[in-house]
Amino acid sequence: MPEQQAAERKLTIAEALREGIAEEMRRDPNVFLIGEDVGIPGGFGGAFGVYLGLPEEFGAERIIDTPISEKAIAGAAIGAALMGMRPIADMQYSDFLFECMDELVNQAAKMRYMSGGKLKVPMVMRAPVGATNRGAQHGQCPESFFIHVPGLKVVCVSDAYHAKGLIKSAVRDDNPVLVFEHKLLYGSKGRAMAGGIELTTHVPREEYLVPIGKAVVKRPGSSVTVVATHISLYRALAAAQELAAEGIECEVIDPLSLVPLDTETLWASVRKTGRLVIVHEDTLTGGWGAEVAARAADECLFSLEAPIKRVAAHDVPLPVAPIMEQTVVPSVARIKATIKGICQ
Amino acid sequence: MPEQQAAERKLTIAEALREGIAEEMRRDPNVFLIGEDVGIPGGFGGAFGVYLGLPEEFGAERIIDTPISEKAIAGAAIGAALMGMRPIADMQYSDFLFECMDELVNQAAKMRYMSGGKLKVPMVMRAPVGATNRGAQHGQCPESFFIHVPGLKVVCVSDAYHAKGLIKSAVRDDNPVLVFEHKLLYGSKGRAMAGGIELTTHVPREEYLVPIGKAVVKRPGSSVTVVATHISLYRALAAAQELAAEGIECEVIDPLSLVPLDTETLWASVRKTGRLVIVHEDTLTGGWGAEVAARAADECLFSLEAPIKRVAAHDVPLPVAPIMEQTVVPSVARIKATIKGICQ
Amino acid sequence: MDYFDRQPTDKLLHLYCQLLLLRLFEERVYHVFLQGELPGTLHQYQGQEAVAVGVCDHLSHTDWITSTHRPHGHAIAKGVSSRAAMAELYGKATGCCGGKGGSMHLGDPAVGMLPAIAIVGGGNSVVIGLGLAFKLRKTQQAAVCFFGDGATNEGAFHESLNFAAVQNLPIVFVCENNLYGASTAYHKVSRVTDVAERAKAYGVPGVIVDGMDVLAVHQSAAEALAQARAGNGPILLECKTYRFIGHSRSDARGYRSKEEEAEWKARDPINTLGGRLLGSSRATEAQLGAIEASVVAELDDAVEFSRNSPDTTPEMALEDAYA
Amino acid sequence: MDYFDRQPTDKLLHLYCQLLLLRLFEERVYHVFLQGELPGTLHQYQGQEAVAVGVCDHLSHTDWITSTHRPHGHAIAKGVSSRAAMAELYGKATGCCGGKGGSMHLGDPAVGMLPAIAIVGGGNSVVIGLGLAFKLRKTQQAAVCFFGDGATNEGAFHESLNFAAVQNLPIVFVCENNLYGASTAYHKVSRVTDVAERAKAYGVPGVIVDGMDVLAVHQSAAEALAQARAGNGPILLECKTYRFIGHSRSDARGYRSKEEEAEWKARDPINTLGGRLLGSSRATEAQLGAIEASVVAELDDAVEFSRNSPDTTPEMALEDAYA
Ligand SMILES: Cc1ncc(C[n+]2csc(CCOP(=O)(O)OP(=O)(O)O)c2C)c(N)n1
Ligand SMILES: Cc1ncc(C[n+]2csc(CCOP(=O)(O)OP(=O)(O)O)c2C)c(N)n1
Ligand SMILES: [Mg+2]
Ligand SMILES: [Mg+2]
Repeated sequence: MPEQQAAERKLTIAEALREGIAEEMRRDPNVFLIGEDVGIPGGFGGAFGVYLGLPEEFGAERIIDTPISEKAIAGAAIGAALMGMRPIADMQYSDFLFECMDELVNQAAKMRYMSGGKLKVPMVMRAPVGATNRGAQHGQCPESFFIHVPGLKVVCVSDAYHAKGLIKSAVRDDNPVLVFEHKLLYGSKGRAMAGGIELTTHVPREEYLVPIGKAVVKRPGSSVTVVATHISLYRALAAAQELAAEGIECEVIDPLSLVPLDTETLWASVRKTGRLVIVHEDTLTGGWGAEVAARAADECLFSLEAPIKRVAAHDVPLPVAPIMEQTVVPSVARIKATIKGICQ
Repeated sequence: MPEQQAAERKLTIAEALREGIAEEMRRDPNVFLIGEDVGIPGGFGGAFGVYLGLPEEFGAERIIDTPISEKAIAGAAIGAALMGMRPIADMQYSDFLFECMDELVNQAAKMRYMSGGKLKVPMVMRAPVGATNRGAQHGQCPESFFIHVPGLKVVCVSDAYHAKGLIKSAVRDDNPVLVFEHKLLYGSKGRAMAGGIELTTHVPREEYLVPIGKAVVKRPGSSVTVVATHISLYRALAAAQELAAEGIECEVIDPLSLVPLDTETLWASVRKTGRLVIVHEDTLTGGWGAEVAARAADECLFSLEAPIKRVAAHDVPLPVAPIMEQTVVPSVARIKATIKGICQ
Repeated sequence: MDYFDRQPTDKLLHLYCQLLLLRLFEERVYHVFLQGELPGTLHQYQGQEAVAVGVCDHLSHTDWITSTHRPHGHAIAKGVSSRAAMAELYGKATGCCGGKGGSMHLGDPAVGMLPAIAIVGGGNSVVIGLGLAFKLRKTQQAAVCFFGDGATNEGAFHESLNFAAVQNLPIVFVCENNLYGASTAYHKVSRVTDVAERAKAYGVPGVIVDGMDVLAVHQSAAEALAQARAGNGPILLECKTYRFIGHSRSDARGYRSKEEEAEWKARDPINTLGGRLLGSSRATEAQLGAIEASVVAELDDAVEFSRNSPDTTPEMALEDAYA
Repeated sequence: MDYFDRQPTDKLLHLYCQLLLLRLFEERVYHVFLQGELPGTLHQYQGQEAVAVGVCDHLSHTDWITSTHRPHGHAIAKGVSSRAAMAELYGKATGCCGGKGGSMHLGDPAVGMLPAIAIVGGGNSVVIGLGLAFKLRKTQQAAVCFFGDGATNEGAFHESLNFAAVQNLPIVFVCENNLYGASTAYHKVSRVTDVAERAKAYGVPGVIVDGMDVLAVHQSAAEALAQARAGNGPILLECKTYRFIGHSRSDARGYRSKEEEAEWKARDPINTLGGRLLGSSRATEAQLGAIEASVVAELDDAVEFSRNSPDTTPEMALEDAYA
């Protein structure tokens, strides 16, 4: 009805992130942005336009454009965080995180521990993921590498409401937090490329935070628990929709954060459904789905009535040709078939 | 008896690797060594002396000393391999692999695929792992990061016989192979530091290869399957020894290679024992044990009579103080307690 | 008698033809991209043709090059057929990378070009291995690393040039300084204006070249390659150039002025060479027109070939991760 | 009147005392290490004391330094107490890092020193963030990055110095060129002999300093820090120095000649300053002897303190991964 319509305030993930970052920068002078092409006048506002408008408000001092030097970007963020600043570092594509892996794994994640707890590293690293026909070096979902690094937190955002609440929580977190966002969900590319997914959600005007470490049940169901992130979440929901017609009720959960992982919410669902499927666009072997499956096989093995299934990108680099790319990443059809396979 | 004694030829892992590398360098002029401090006259023969004597035989042209430039070391190996050479690259400590992560993940692993199968990258990267009271940046076991990289093979050596056969197979493999070796098992530091493990095994004079992708059963047993690598393998064997006295028969398996993983051997054992414990010194969350557990929970769930357990380094960076370090890495006691926990 | 005058006419016409081929290839690609025939995105080469053409004219198929996210020009100049290159952009199985590489990974081992590396600085890391292999095998092969001004701020640029220097590798590092890395002007990310200045830090010669003049590039590249092949180690050529188009297909270029663009476009390498050919009566309008016609025909054929080429199959996607 | 003459006597005696403290600390550490009292390994500082002492004398606890795998000297010079440093080497809970860092990660935020970073070049990456924070907050703080000649071949050296330059950060990059990176002589891994030469690539001043003369270091550091604090951006100080001992505790030093070692030992920074103090009658044998006695007493106390300190507990190992 019209009233509700009026109350509704639909934003894309890009807009929600921008708003969340702006709010935190207004709130805390220690927050600043640093990365490549983030603030250049007449430029892009970051590789996906998330920062458009921010330089005008905050100036070049707090929106820092860097050389193409990922080690320097990470090092600058780590060092500034150690001094009590709250940097938000930007990687244009998450594929480039490998260029500052030492800084993230050996420095950011370990500095506090090596100091005997005397220091902290309150930094955020934003990194876009996802296959968009750009090939092997511009489409990876490398979040699983980082769940293997004690000292780091790993967040995956999949809609505008949670994106804003999570980026704000990440900025306020006293640990290094990597925030992974899927390129097809920003909303900048439009629904078509995202396969018709509705890319905006209601974002309240009022300030709010979304806690890091709490999962959300996106669709309740009794037959099988499906854990998915990013665009795979929407494909899982689409599969769930179709399967409902066949009498299979999927409980679809968005973990929102991989480290820490909300096993309480996950296992409650698995104990109810007796079945678990994990879906991610990151590759299969050694992907975060393995960790979820391993913990389920330890912590709720006897609730399982079927093998734990993982639907992930196949273990190959990403090809450019759409036909091949669609084969590699999890599709609605593959998710659906896998779920049916364990629900007969 | 004396004859057998005579036939016996005990080598340490360091000696076995040296012999295997020397044999391959004699056999194939395309094989060369590259790394930091590997061939300097009067130097160390590599961080752990593995190359001592090789420069005298092969000369500075084939034992290439580099600047402290891990990206250059990896890049040089990748490029040379693309031209048909068979480089053996050396990382002094596996902790430094993060300095050439882009070259390994985005170049070495993907170059063949990006070329549509026209190229191959036959290179070896040797990397010592393991906690030895050197702290957070000189004791990691990062092998799990690399099982998550399609295009790479990952080998873990735990005794001289397999070390020699595997390094030779790695050199002849047409793919990039990472070979992880545990510092306490080289034999150079002596048994004491390795906790009294016998560090030499018989290595035949005759040429032989050990296939990459085939696991070995180190101790047969019927109660529980224990999969372990490196020094954790020996700790698992010690635990098995003690548990035998209590009537628990552990089948201890050394996978030897993590990619490819010999699930045939593993599942045959799990189907027999109904129980699975994975032990590694790499940290728990996102470690390779998760992948083994996840695949077991998919491929032989209904054979499992107990939760799948992982005994791994706790999810913290490595501390220097021995008391703390021993707490973090898997101990015989922790392995034993975990196994007992699921065998009652 | 200057370098132009010393060149035989057929050489000059060949260079002109190559420049035109690179330019019209990119224009055709952009055209079909806008028609929605190509997947992904594009980083194009218009304006920088003199660099790829001037350098690659000295290379045989046994010499190797590495390229970047902006590889179309390098690929064509190195000898990748316009059919194989175009089909790759179409994501067809007949493409030079079987549809797996696409625009950012264009390349073909058959002509001595690695799949282009789209990680800025990535080619700098890998190229030293090519040079090392040539050195160890004592061949006369040389390797050329093409990279941009932006890449000079990556650690890979530093480690690679230093390694090549201490190992005396037969590598020519060709920096295409087009003034910008994406939207970022080089002067904002480096206190030194000339990339060539940085070569001194490695005891390597750094040469500044007019990257809009194919003959200037041709001459400098000849000398640099001779040095490299002679075993004197690497050389850094800094080619001052400019991309006439946006960084990638969606770039409004608000970070640079129309005046600046006009100045550089006035130095279009194709017009420059064409003008000299006509001015010196080395060629007639008719000859140049005939060259253009042949190039257009080649591109018509390349597009037709690509459109009619078989698509890739799902099975193909799962091949080639391992040898 | 030269720099030595211009210094008040108490300043000179303080520097002498510091040099001696660093030297005797390392000798004591080596002694107890050989007795099996310390876990892990050691990378020691004997011979290079003039660098840490000459630089750190200008720094307050609000100025920050980053260090390397060879941090003992930097830590003591920056003001980490010999008790806290020694206890850390013993792996005791009372150590400056609670027993978690150990020799390669010695440091203490309380005195403005990050845990040392044992990844070669790692400090170079992180230090720019310290300088950036100081710049953004408009304080007068400065950051100093200590690193070795070997680190100058890491990508981090390049990205960091360039970033600091374009951002005008208040950082002094102090390269301790002790001729070797582990067993590798610098001339084998760089065509340029002086690291300072590399500063030019970033438009940064590169200054060569006699790293065996604490007053030479003291003077150059004063000027460099003044420049940095004044907002003129980073400076690279190359201190030519030498480690009198092996790279790590198990190094027979077969890669360098006894003659070379003798030459450098003849330039021992402690003897040099001691000699000038006596020669200029600024101090008597008795005074210097008293200083040595006080240092020895401090170290006796540090060892006693460490031996008697409580061990760490298993529980502690699981703390501090996250805030
Ligand atoms: C390691 C890395 N960082 C960032 C990017 C994103 N990116 C792609 S091209 C580009 C600009 C490159 O500038 P330059 O090297 O001058 O080449 P040009 O585009 O001008 O040809 C950037 C930042 C990347 N591909 N790789
Ligand atoms: C990234 C990295 N590569 C290699 C090493 C192993 N390593 C430790 S110290 C050292 C030599 C360092 O030489 P230099 O920078 O000159 O410092 P110095 O030891 O002379 O003080 C090496 C190679 C390391 N710790 N980190
Ligand atoms: Mg450029
Ligand atoms: Mg040194």
